[in-house]
Amino acid sequence: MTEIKGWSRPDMARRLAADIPEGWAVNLGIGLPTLVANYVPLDREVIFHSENGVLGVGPAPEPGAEDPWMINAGKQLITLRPGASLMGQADSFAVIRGRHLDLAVLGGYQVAANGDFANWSTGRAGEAPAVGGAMDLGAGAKQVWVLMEHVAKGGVAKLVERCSYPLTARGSVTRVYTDLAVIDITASGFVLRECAPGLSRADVQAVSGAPLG
Amino acid sequence: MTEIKGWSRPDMARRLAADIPEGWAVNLGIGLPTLVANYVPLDREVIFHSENGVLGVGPAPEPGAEDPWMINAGKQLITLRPGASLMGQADSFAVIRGRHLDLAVLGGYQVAANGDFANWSTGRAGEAPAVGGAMDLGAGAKQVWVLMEHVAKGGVAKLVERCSYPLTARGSVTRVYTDLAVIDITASGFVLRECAPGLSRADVQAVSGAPLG
Amino acid sequence: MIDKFVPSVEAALDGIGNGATLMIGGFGTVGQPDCLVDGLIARGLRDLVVIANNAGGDFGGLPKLIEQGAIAKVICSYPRATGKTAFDALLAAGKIELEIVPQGTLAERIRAAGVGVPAFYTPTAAGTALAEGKETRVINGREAVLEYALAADFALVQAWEADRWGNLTYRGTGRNFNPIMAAAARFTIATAHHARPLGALDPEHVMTPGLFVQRVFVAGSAL
Amino acid sequence: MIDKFVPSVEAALDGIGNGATLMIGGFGTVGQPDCLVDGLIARGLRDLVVIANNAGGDFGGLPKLIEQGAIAKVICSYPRATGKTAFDALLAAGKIELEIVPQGTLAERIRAAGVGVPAFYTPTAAGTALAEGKETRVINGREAVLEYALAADFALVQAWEADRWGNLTYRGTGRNFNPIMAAAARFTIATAHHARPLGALDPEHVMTPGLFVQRVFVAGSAL
Repeated sequence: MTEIKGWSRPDMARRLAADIPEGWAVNLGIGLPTLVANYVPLDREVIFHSENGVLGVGPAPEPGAEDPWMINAGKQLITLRPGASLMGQADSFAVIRGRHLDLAVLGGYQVAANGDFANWSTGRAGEAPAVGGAMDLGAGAKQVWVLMEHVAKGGVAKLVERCSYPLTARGSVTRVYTDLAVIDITASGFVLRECAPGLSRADVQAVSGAPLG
Repeated sequence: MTEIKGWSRPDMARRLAADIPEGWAVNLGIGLPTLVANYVPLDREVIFHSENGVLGVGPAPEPGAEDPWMINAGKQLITLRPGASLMGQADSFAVIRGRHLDLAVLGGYQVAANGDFANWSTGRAGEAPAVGGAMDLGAGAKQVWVLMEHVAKGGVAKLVERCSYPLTARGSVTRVYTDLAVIDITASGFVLRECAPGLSRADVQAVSGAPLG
Repeated sequence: MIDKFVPSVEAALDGIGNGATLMIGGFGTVGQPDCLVDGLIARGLRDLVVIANNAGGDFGGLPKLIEQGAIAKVICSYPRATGKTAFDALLAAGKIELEIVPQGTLAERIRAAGVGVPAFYTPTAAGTALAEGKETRVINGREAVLEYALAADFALVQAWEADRWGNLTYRGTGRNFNPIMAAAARFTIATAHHARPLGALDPEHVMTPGLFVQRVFVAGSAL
Repeated sequence: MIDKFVPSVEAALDGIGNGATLMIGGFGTVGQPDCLVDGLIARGLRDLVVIANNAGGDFGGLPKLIEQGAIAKVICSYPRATGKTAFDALLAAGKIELEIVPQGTLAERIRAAGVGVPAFYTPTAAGTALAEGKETRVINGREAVLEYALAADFALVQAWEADRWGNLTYRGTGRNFNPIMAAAARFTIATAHHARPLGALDPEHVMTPGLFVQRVFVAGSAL
């Protein structure tokens, strides 16, 4: 298999960010999804939610202006933007579980053609499983977009017919953004919407574990 | 039957108020129970709860100092005492239903020897039933004391073996204060603790619908 | 730019049609969205289902809406009022349906809809007429009644302050049902006494995040 | 006079014994009752059940309590931490029990205990390994899992301000699990950064009413 090269991690986040309309309330998962906020300009008003109790997360604080009481779910220091509100855990998860979020952007180990996804446990023994808010976001957000590398280390496909890892939620994912492509999940399975520059449909299909319509 | 005369309504409220220890959180029902607050001195710190969202109800406002935004569950204007807090309905009923109230003082149509009580509906057709927070208080407060006239109009007993009116809650009432007596409810039924001045056990028993131990 | 302010009651209520299920905030005279209810009366609607704590009372526009025949069903905890009301007459004539719910169960069912809990158990009303026909289960030795989430097409709520994102604060005992109704309805319309610039409300003290609010009309009352 | 202030951590923790179920507030480094957890370590307890969002993390005293062997069982959503922790080793050796609960379900189960809801349904985790063996029911076409209220003997919470009635405020993202834990435990012990005279806290902005709090120790941190 020839090594194929697509979007960088910042480019992946930028590509996804471009699709978030003004006015949406969006939760960004820990890790790569958190980068998405960097590519949504402040004048496009998107309300970022952090499940530890923030609606309206702003940019990272300037050096010297950090407030140790203000962190996001990834334990990073944050600022609030004008219009922000703070709340406790029950209310913060009410936002998620009450279907008030327009979008959750989550990382993934596997995404299946039926919209199932797995991102919380490899199922390996001896490793403490850690779910955090992933299952709440998976079941609660109006839409779930997964942002992940297209292929796992060792060349194993992450877009699959059915997940083999323990599920996070069933049938929730509507779109996947990878380093190689943008793929919708429809009633008939994966549908390839866009390839990274220089890649063909065949290139992307070759490293996917299920047909791309 | 000779007319017997016991405590006045203010005296009933005063008698009950004497038994509320400092530090208790207490909900006073609409009507006669509301009078109880008048007989708890402010320096005995009792935290009065009103189910529309107040902990720490203070005395009625002085004329000219009324705040139309501050009412109790009986829709009367109130003040807050220092230490008070305001909350919405879900949180206010969390106080009740989560068993955080030491006491609810409620009016009653009937109280039964097994602690059942009825205070929300006469069951008569053509009258809209209105439960308000009575069932929540009946099921949720750590103790329920009923404050009511001993005998209904027409001489019908209100202390009964089993309630004939639709129940508010089962087995909740631990004490009854009437114009004639103070009566505990124990595992073996009503137990007379005190008679109004000038009345004998026989006087009170004669107008009760169940044995007073 | 997100801007949920609308210039009139008419614009605020746009889209509410016959047969809609509406939540109306307030307890007694406090925290009721009076101008919005008055606007509803002007729309001349039919077959509404109304979820509110009170129904028959002599405060606010709800009794007028009932009198008008706009309401097919009321879900409330306390429909009784001093004196005979239009509600009593319609109820006696079988022209309005009443679902009576204990106030705390009403609050918790409304909250449940807003937080994605489809059903829950409560000891309140167990063994009473209001639990008749309902599923029950003994949990930790105590009988509890299964109650379902109560959602609505629209919520009409009254706030003290609002900003253009729809963040709200309430005043005094005016909070009551308003925050849980705002979260429980698919479309929430708020009236507020004061408009504030974005960022003026303390993030610690926002009581309803704008996410739960779709439109805000600033009534500009004197209070 | 109601006065819930106590002069020391020792006095605050008095009565917590072996085998107690404890809730510990906090998310990440924020809103953790550090001085109370340190006090627990000094007590040298055994067989504790701890309910907290995190377990293995490298912040606060909880990992030290785990290392000490004081804890028989952890109920949490996120025990994983960077690097190998004492928790991982004890778990692998079968010396500590882990109940993993989705964070929102954890929050809602804790809230449920405080508000008198013995059990509720949630779509979260339906069809996943975390719902295995749990009762489910389809409500409005969606599978939901039955979850039970999660109570505790004691809650240790961290507040920003407190008065002698035990009324509390929180700061920033330090609110997190603290208010729901305060309500869910049979006995709640708070540490606060600032003592305020009774009446100094705005009744609109009290976040935990004193009713839910039994003792307050003012840590007097610099922050």
